[in-house]
Amino acid sequence: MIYAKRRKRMSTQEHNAPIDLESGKYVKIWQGPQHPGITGNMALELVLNGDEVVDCKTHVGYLHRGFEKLMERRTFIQNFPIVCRIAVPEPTFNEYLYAAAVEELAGIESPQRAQWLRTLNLELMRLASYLMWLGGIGASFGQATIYQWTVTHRDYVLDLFEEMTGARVYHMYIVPGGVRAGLPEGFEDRARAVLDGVERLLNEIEKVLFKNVVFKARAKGLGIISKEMVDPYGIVGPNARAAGFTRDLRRDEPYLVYDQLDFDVVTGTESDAYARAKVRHQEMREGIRMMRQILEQMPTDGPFQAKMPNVLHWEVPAGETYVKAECTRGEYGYYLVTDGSQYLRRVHVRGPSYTHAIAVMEKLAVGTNIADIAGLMVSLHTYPPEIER
Amino acid sequence: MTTKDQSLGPLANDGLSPEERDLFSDARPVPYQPYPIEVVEKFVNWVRANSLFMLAFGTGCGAVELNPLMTARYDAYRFGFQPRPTPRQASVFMIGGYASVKTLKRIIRSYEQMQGPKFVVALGICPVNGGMYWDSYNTVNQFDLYIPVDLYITGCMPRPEVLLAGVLELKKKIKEGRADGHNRYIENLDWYKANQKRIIKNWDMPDYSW
Amino acid sequence: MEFWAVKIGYFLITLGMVTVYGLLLGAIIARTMARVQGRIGIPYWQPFLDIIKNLGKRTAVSHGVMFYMGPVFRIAGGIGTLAFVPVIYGSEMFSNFHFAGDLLLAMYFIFFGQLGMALGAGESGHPFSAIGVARGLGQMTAFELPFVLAIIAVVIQYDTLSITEIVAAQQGGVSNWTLFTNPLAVAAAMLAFLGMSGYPPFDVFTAPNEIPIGPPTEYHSSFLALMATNRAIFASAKLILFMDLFFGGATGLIEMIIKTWAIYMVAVVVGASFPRFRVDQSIRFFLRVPTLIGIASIAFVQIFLLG
Amino acid sequence: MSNDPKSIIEELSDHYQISEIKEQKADLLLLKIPKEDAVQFIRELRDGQNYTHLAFMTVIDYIESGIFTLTYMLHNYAAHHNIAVHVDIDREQTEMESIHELWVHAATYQRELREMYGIRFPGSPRLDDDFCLEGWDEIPPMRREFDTVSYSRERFFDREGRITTDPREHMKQIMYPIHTDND
Repeated sequence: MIYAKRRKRMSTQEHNAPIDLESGKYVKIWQGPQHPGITGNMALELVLNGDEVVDCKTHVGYLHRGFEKLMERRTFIQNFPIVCRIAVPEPTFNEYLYAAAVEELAGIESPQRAQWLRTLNLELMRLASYLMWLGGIGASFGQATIYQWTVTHRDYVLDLFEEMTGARVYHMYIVPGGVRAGLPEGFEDRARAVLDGVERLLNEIEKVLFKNVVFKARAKGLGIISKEMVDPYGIVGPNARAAGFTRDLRRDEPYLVYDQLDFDVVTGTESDAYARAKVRHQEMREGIRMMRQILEQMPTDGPFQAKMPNVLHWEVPAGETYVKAECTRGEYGYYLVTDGSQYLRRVHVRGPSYTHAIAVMEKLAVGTNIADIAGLMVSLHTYPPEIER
Repeated sequence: MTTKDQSLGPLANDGLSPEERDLFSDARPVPYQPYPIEVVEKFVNWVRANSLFMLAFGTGCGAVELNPLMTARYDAYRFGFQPRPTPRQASVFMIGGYASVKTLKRIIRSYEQMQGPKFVVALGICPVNGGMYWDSYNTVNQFDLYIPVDLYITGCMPRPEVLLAGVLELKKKIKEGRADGHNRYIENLDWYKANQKRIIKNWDMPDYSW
Repeated sequence: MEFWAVKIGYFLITLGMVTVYGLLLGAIIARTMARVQGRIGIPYWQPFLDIIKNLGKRTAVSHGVMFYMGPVFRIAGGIGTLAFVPVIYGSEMFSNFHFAGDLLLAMYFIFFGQLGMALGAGESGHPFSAIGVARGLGQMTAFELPFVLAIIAVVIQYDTLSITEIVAAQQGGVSNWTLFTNPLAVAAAMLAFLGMSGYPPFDVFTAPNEIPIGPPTEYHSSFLALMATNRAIFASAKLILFMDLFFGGATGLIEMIIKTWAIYMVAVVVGASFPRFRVDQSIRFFLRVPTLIGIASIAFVQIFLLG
Repeated sequence: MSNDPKSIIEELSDHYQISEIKEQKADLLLLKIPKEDAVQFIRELRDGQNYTHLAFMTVIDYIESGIFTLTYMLHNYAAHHNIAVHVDIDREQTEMESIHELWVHAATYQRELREMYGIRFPGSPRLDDDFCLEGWDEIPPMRREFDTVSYSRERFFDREGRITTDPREHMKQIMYPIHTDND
């Protein structure tokens, strides 16, 4: 306790004084872009005083492909296969949001069965992404076993994707107007088996990771997001929920069929890395519960694609809209502007990592031990590709 | 650092300011000479093929399938393929997909810091011809103009099975002594450097990062 | 003269055997870890191939003389530790250069290698190396304390500084092992062993997710091969020392292999199921419970065994 | 104070010159505000009307009328309602008041817009640092007059053998080969 207090006092002192790199008191190190402890391809420029980080600057743009530019010069249907490439670990949310935005502007209604299939697809994606994240948080605190277990189980979820869509990572499943295909025979049973397996894994992780003294000692009290920070920094999703806000777009502004599903919004109180991990861990259970309901209630026949205009001459009327969905990191949104031609006027992809990985990370890193930077970074759950697109 | 081959003269290090120039070596890298006895060289090549230390650089999407490759389902450890966190100790450079111009600079630095003999594997279709991003203003279309690629594993995404097949193919190439990208790079250093400098506008690093 | 020549010959045989055994042990451990993670893991001969490959790689970078000396110091520490620890009790061939005070020398060599490595790695100029060295030395000083306390307890208990005599005193049945005669000292020493072995939760000095690999960040090719060899020798030497001091030594090769493997498994099982401590946390850990146990073991020896 | 977005806008119309109000859907309202009042208006929405979340800010390039339209997407967590505030600025005189004091992450968006469109936000932190690009010496790439295809061809060279077809022509060839006017 005393130690923690003293450290706090020291860090405020350092923060007020200007950092003079020439004085020899500080060390500047770079974490990334080629560094195993960084999520994806980005860099942190850290200034250290001993073991303590006194200044942090993020550098992004290593993955910049100019998506928004490329989408402006592709027709509406040509855009559909490339949107999923924006965020690698969670392509489905991009597909859904793009499809939903185009449908809204073009006035197309996707059939009921397609909505159920989309929900299933999104929830499976959430599960896969969270599994990878759990592995990441384990590995960043030195628990490689958790990483191996979760990534393996993620593979079983990817198998379900392969059955459902034909691809492991980039599914290109949710097209404007519906989905590309129905479910293969016997899919429900195999899906249930995988979900049971993941649930068993979650129980084990509860024992091995969350009840582990070392993990508690490391993650508790690390990177606390205060309640006052949430709005000025635009913090959304599990990071905000861990701070005690019950904000979940699936419940607040239900899209697809979420209003017909029974689930709880998980919140935490401590708002540190441990609480954020716990919230996500609990959300995986909620997701599994949701998917079981979907598998039960889903209509098994009926059309899964709406009648579409000839996509080669598809002109979407002028207009603009913003659609959003709750992805694993929070509010993911697509802002589309059309001008009545066959091409988009403007698209903007709003990724939650945009603020989590830059403004929030730069704030939280100050005063943290250098050993905790990787854990802090992972606990915020950031994907660089959606920052720079 | 001593240099043996001085025929082409030391590197210019134009991008550095004069006071920085003293801090960096201007020596040219030397190509790898095989062992004089053929059997020894063959044996060493066999060993090299069976002990691949991988430096993974998640430059793009492809890196996401490296995780399954190293876990229980595919377990590339069985083939002597192990991740290594620092360029100095690695012998295989796995480039995970497309590279933006900014990343290419880091790729070059990481690659040059690796100690030879070293091999480069590029994942995905984007390093081959630009793939989905062929018309993007910020991604490189042909990788082999900038660094010597020994093996392309194409696909978007390349599945872990393909990656595994790629690893085995690389092993075959190394065993046969055909994976000579390292020497190609050094012998044609000026050509590669000219290509690199043409697209990297703010070249503020030494010409060869030792 | 001839006596020494024979001794050195015997030692070289021991050294070769221990190196091979250490490398194999490393592969076995890696495979065990892989099993916990649901994998098959590396082939048994992988460590040998890695060393040959690293020897076959080229070196084009230098950071000064001290940089070269780091791995040399390291391997000197490993070989030095082994040289004064009797591997098999009662065997002339495998008892090395034992003498009356060899325990002190062996302990000195345990820390010698790490200090040399710290000097070499510090010379490389890489900030991650420097951070790793600072962490490594900090943690080493911390786990040294319970370890030394446990050794003092053992020395008082057997009233000798010779490892051979300590082993001799433990002969004649399982109940004579230090493990059962002085369990507190063994507990303190085994906790220190967790810190020494470099597995989680005490592997923060090489934590790949934070400081890519810590002190050896800049080491490559033959330096790396030398260090991998040393890791095998040093790990075996440490295990043999622990076996001699606390687990009754070994009278045959098979016994030695089983015992050292079992001791190593303690570190591996803990390592496979724990995340890692930060360095300040691990230092505080070692200075609390294990140190207290170490002090208690000395008191235990004084009061119950001698008093 | 009412929570109904329409009455909020009516209330604010007394003080601000709000135009082009359009209700896109139940939870999204689009409106336009003159450049001078924009930051004050956004501040009013944030502090007075509980629109505390800045989802994003971006720019639409209307090259034919010579304007950039800035979009600020604000969100009200209590009412679950979004307001998109449009602000027109001149394409040549690209300068806009910064809102980094209202939201910290706005500074990052402004950095991006400075780099991608060349819009300046005086006072915004780290504004001139590189964001995504490094050593960029052309016109800002997201502007519509920037041609990414020819730039890519010039700089990065297409690999030989790569075939690019216009999808419409290509599909015509495949699907209606009879109707092609070749003969």
